[in-house]
Order: sequence, then C-alpha cells, then structure tokens
Amino acid sequence: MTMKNMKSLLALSIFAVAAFVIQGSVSAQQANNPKFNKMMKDGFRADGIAGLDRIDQDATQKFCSDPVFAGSKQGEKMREQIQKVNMNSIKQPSDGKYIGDWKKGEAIAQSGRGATWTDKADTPIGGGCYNCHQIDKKEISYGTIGPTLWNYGKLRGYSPEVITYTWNRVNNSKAYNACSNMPRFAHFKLLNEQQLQDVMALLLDPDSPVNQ
Amino acid sequence: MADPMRVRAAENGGIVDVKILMKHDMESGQRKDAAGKVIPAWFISNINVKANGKDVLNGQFGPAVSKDPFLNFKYKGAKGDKIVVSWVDSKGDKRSDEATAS
Amino acid sequence: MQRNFTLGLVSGLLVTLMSISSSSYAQNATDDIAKYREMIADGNPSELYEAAGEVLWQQPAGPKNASLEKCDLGLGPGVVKGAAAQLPRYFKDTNQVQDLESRLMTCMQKLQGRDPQEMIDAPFQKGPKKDMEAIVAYVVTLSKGDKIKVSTNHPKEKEMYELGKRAFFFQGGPMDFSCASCHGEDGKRIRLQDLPNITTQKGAALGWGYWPAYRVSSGQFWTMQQRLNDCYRQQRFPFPIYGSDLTVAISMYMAKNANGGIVETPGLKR
Amino acid sequence: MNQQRRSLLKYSAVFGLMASAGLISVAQAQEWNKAAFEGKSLDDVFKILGAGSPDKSGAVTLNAPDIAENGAVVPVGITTTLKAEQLAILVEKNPSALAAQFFIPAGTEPFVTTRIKMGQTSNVYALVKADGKWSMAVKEVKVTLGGCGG
Repeated sequence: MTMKNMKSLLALSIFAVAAFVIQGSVSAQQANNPKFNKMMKDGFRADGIAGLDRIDQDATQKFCSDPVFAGSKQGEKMREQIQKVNMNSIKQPSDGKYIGDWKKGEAIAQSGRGATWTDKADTPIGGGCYNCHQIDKKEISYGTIGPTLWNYGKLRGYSPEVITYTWNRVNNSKAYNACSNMPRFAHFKLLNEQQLQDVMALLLDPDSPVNQ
Repeated sequence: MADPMRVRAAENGGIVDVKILMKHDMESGQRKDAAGKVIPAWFISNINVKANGKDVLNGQFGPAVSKDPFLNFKYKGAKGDKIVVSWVDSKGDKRSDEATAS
Repeated sequence: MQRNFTLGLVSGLLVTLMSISSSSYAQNATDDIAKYREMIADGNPSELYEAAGEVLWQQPAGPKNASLEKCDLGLGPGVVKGAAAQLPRYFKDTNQVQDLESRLMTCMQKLQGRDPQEMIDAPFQKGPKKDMEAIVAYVVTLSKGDKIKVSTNHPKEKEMYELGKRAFFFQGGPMDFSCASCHGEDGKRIRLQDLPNITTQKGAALGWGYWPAYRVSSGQFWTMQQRLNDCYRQQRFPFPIYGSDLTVAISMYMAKNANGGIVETPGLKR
Repeated sequence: MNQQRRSLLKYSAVFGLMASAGLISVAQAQEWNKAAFEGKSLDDVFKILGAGSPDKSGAVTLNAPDIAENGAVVPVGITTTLKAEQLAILVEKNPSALAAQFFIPAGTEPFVTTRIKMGQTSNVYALVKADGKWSMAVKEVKVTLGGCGG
C-alpha cells in the first residue's frame, strides 16, 4: 500500500496547522523530542508492504498522539480544523449509489485481514467492523470499542440525511470526531467505493439482517 | 529425539490423578504452508500408561487432538506408584517418561 | 455540516441506550469464555518450554562454551528467582535500560560469545529464538507469584518510561492505530477478547502480568517481545526490531504501570 | 519442585534412550484403528466401531465449554457411571469425526479429559462402551472468531 493519499493530506494539514500557528491561537502540542524521534526511527524496519513511511504521521495522527492536548480547550480549534480537512477529503459515490450488497458487506465486516507485513499488496483488506462493533446479532463474537450497530437503519430510518451521514462516517470517521478510533477507510484506500457501498447496505438496506 | 513430557501424578483417597503434557506438533494434515502445499499429518497415534508395570490406560489419537496434547485420567493406586507414559507417533517416533505418584 | 453534527449526536444517544440494553448478551458470552479459560487453566503447555529452558540455562553453549548460570538479570550473577518481576531495569555494565530478552542477549554475548545480531535477525520460534523462548519460559516461571516491582529511580529508567508512554500513544499506519486505540479505555473488547486498559494499574497488571504466555491459537510460547511484535503487526506498523529501545520503552511503560500487581507468568492465552 | 523436575529430567533422558533403543516397547494392546480415524462422518465411525446408532444416556457426561475461545484447543472430558471399557470423542463437523479413543482397564476410572481441535461450531459426541453396549452424550460447542482476525 502506498501512502500517497496520506502524504497529500499531510501537506494539506501542515498548511492548516501553519495557518493556526501564524494566528497564534494554538498553544503548543507536546514538544518535539529528538530522542523520541530517533527511538522510533531506529525501532522499526520495513517489512514487505509495511514500509517505514507508515510511521511518518500526518496532522491527524500527530494531533491524536497527544490525547491530553487533543482533548483540551486549547486543542479545540485544531480539532475542528482536522475534522474539516477530513470532511473535505470525502467523496460522494461516483455513481450516486450509496447502497450495495449487504451479503458482501457482511463478509467485509467479518474480515480483519490485510495491510500487515505478513500480507501481500493484493491481499483483500477487510473492514474489521466486528472487531469493534456489534452488527448482526447472530455473530456473538463482536467487540465493544465502537457502539453497537444492530438495527442501525431500523432505528434511524433510511432518509437521505442518515444515508449521507453514514456514508461520510464509514469513509472518514475523523470528519466528525478528530480522534475517533475508527480507521479512515476511504482516505487510506482500505476499502474501495464498491466495498463501502456494500458495508452501507449491511447497515442501511431494509432487507439486511441488521435491520430485522 | 522427541522432547520430554511433563507427567504429574497425585494420590488422594486411593485414586491417583494423572496429568500428562506431551510435546508434539500434532500436525492436522489440513494446514497449508506459505507455498500453498498441504503440510502432511503428523501426530501421536498411540499412548500407553503403566503403573508398576501394569496398563492403566491405552489411548489412540487422531490428528484432531490439539498441539502439545494434554491428558488427564484417574486410576485406583497408591503413593509411590511408578508411572511410565509412552507414546508413538504416525512417523514411528517414540518417547517414554516416568513419574512417581505423590 | 451542522445537520450532520446534530444527527451524529442523536445517533450517539441512541447508540448509548442500545449498548446498555445489549450488554447482557455480551455478558453471557464473556462468562462462557471465562469458563472455557478455567477449563484449560490446568495443564499449561508452557511447562514443556520451561523444562527445556532450564536445561539450556545450565548447558554450556556458544563459542566460549559457557552456560548462562552466571548471568546477572539485575539481582546479581546467577540469581534467577524473582528477577523477571523487576525488569526492565537499568544495568550499569551496559549503561542501558534492558528488558529480559535484551538482557539475555547481553549475557549470551558476554558469557557465551554469541552474536546478538543473529538473535535479532532470527524469526520467532526458529533457530536461536527457539532457545531464547525456552530460556524466557524458565526465567519468568521463577517469578510466578511475585509482586511486579519495577523502578524508575534511575534517570535512564525514568526517561525510558516517558519515552514508552509517548510511544504508547503514537498513532501511525494506514489505520491510525496506536497501542492506546485498543488499550486506553476500561471495559472494552476486541471480538470476544477483553482489552486491558494499560494506562491504569489494574489493566497494566492484567496485560504485563500474564505475558509471556502459551498461545492456544498458535500453539506457541510467546515472549513479551513477540507479543509486542504482533501488536505492531496488527497495528499495521512496520516491523519493530527485536530488543530495540522502542520495545524496551513500551515494556517499561507497561511494567511500571503494573507495579504492585502479581506476576502470573507464564500465562495461557487465546 | 525444582529438584523433582531435575530428577524427572534425568529419568526422562534415560527412558528416552531406552525407548529409542527399543528396550521399552510402546504397548499397543490395540492397534491404531486406521479405518475409524479415517471415517469421515459420524455414521462412518459408528459403523467401524460397531456402535450402531448409540442411545443418548444420562449416565454419560460430556464436559465441554459452550463457547471455545479458540478452535485449536477445545477441552473435552468424558465421565460415566457405567462400567466403561472404551471411550471415544467425536466431532460431527471435523473432516474426520473421530478425535480420540481410550481403552479403560479394570481399576481405571471411566474418566478422561483431553483437548481437541475443531474447525467450526459443531456437535461434540462422547461415546461410552460398557458391557458391549454403546451409549452417548452430545453437546454443541460454539467456536468463535477471536482477536483482530488478522
């Protein structure tokens, strides 16, 4: 996996951060620590698809690596800025279609594979959704890092607002919560548009087992 | 040569409780290596336990027994019983270990 | 954007309500898992590694054909009992903070004349690492039941702790994960596995106190270095170098947080 | 305990040598039942063991977890109030149903616990042969996907 996308967001965010610094409205994040940087640099080696560029942080990662600052009053403006940058990176579906095939979506939600140094570049990457969320109640092995998604559509309805919000959230959760634990699936090309539509269907197709 | 087992035997009320851990991969024959080739099955097939020279258990394993097999059973016996556990695997490798009931 | 935000709030509320109502299901499965663990607790195959490790500890090896019996793990040459409970720590002879495995590499080099680079480069579960794993099993078993007691009195220990803390929260990779993504909150699970909150004493003791462990899923004995290595793999990071300061710093952060907890190693894990 | 282990190791080494030199033969009172272990389905194995269609019996207890955190290690125990001479553990959905079988000489309790592999959620069967007649107990064990799934 290349980090091209990450790099462009990094550039964008550096610009945003720089703007803040010039305005003088942000108190500093944790100080740059050369000793720490060296430890990180010397601590890893590239292996397979997992290159050393993976520890080059973009602005979002850097900001969220300092939870004290990120959660503070002083961090608020930067938090909003980061959410905005992430929101702006979201593309609505090119074919205008939001809802794909829930059966494929379930398979994506089940798989936690891909993108590790033991995977190949062409190993399909799973959504890993069940790692953190309850989704279809039939699957008893689910995590609790994220909220339950059982009856997702049934409870919220299937309005365009719900659909757009959910699309944005599965594409880039950091658009709403700068330091959400959820990966930015579209931004890092973990899931393609088709796969995102399939995951959407699992949550928002009235026929999906999730909404029974 | 195969690695040693761990054999524990404790007597309580005339019953000896025997616990055995064997070091063996118990290759199932279902797994594939990195190149996609099936790794052939290789497993402990027979296990025999004697106390003071007399059979107290005979077991047969298939490849579905877990790696590093564990076995627990009980027989009527006494402290000081000399327990010998022996296994043989599907390639003919063997191992015997001994313990004394305490 | 405003509308989305409100919607997010509403769904957040709903979700909170729902997670309360669904927690009973989670509880059942968690109880069943606890029962399963109880059933396999007796007969930890780590014992097989421990026995092999004791032999390796006493057996002359390496270019100098010497045993490890004079190895100083922090409590003096040859003292193994209780040593693992106080690691990582600062060692004067190397002027470094070392965890158990980096310290064992030092002993293998100094006493036996073995090249640490061979150990660093070897894949887990193979070659020299296989010996290391058995020796680790032997050493940690001799701290079982002891209190975790790690010091940050030496400035280098204190520094290592702070570096480890920072590394713990360091996000990277294509999934934005840090150690804290999974181990920074109480009461969370990944799939059915409870995730200890390593930022707290209780959580750190549950994590640090039970590794190294025999892993049921792989049928292998895993040292702490291998545990960390696989965490970083799942975090989608590059490959952490065996025994590097990074891995020692993370260990220092966990171990110090766990102080006062009980060493339950070798554990028996999924 | 350390001392004990040390002497155990010494013994082990001696016995290992003796075994490899053929001084101790591994007793094979019953030859490994190839046909039974290669039987695919439950019925295949029942037939080969001569078990017919065994009846469920309250006298047979199968001790296994409701959920296994990992299918690679599923603890399974059989115990019975019957005068068992043979015990067997079968997994319906494994590629070959028979996992293990045990022969119980007089003086040995009809009790055995071991650990088996399960590829997926399945019924597990505990079979007991007593007075030439087979009976059984059945329990479903759920095998879960764990960890990060990677």
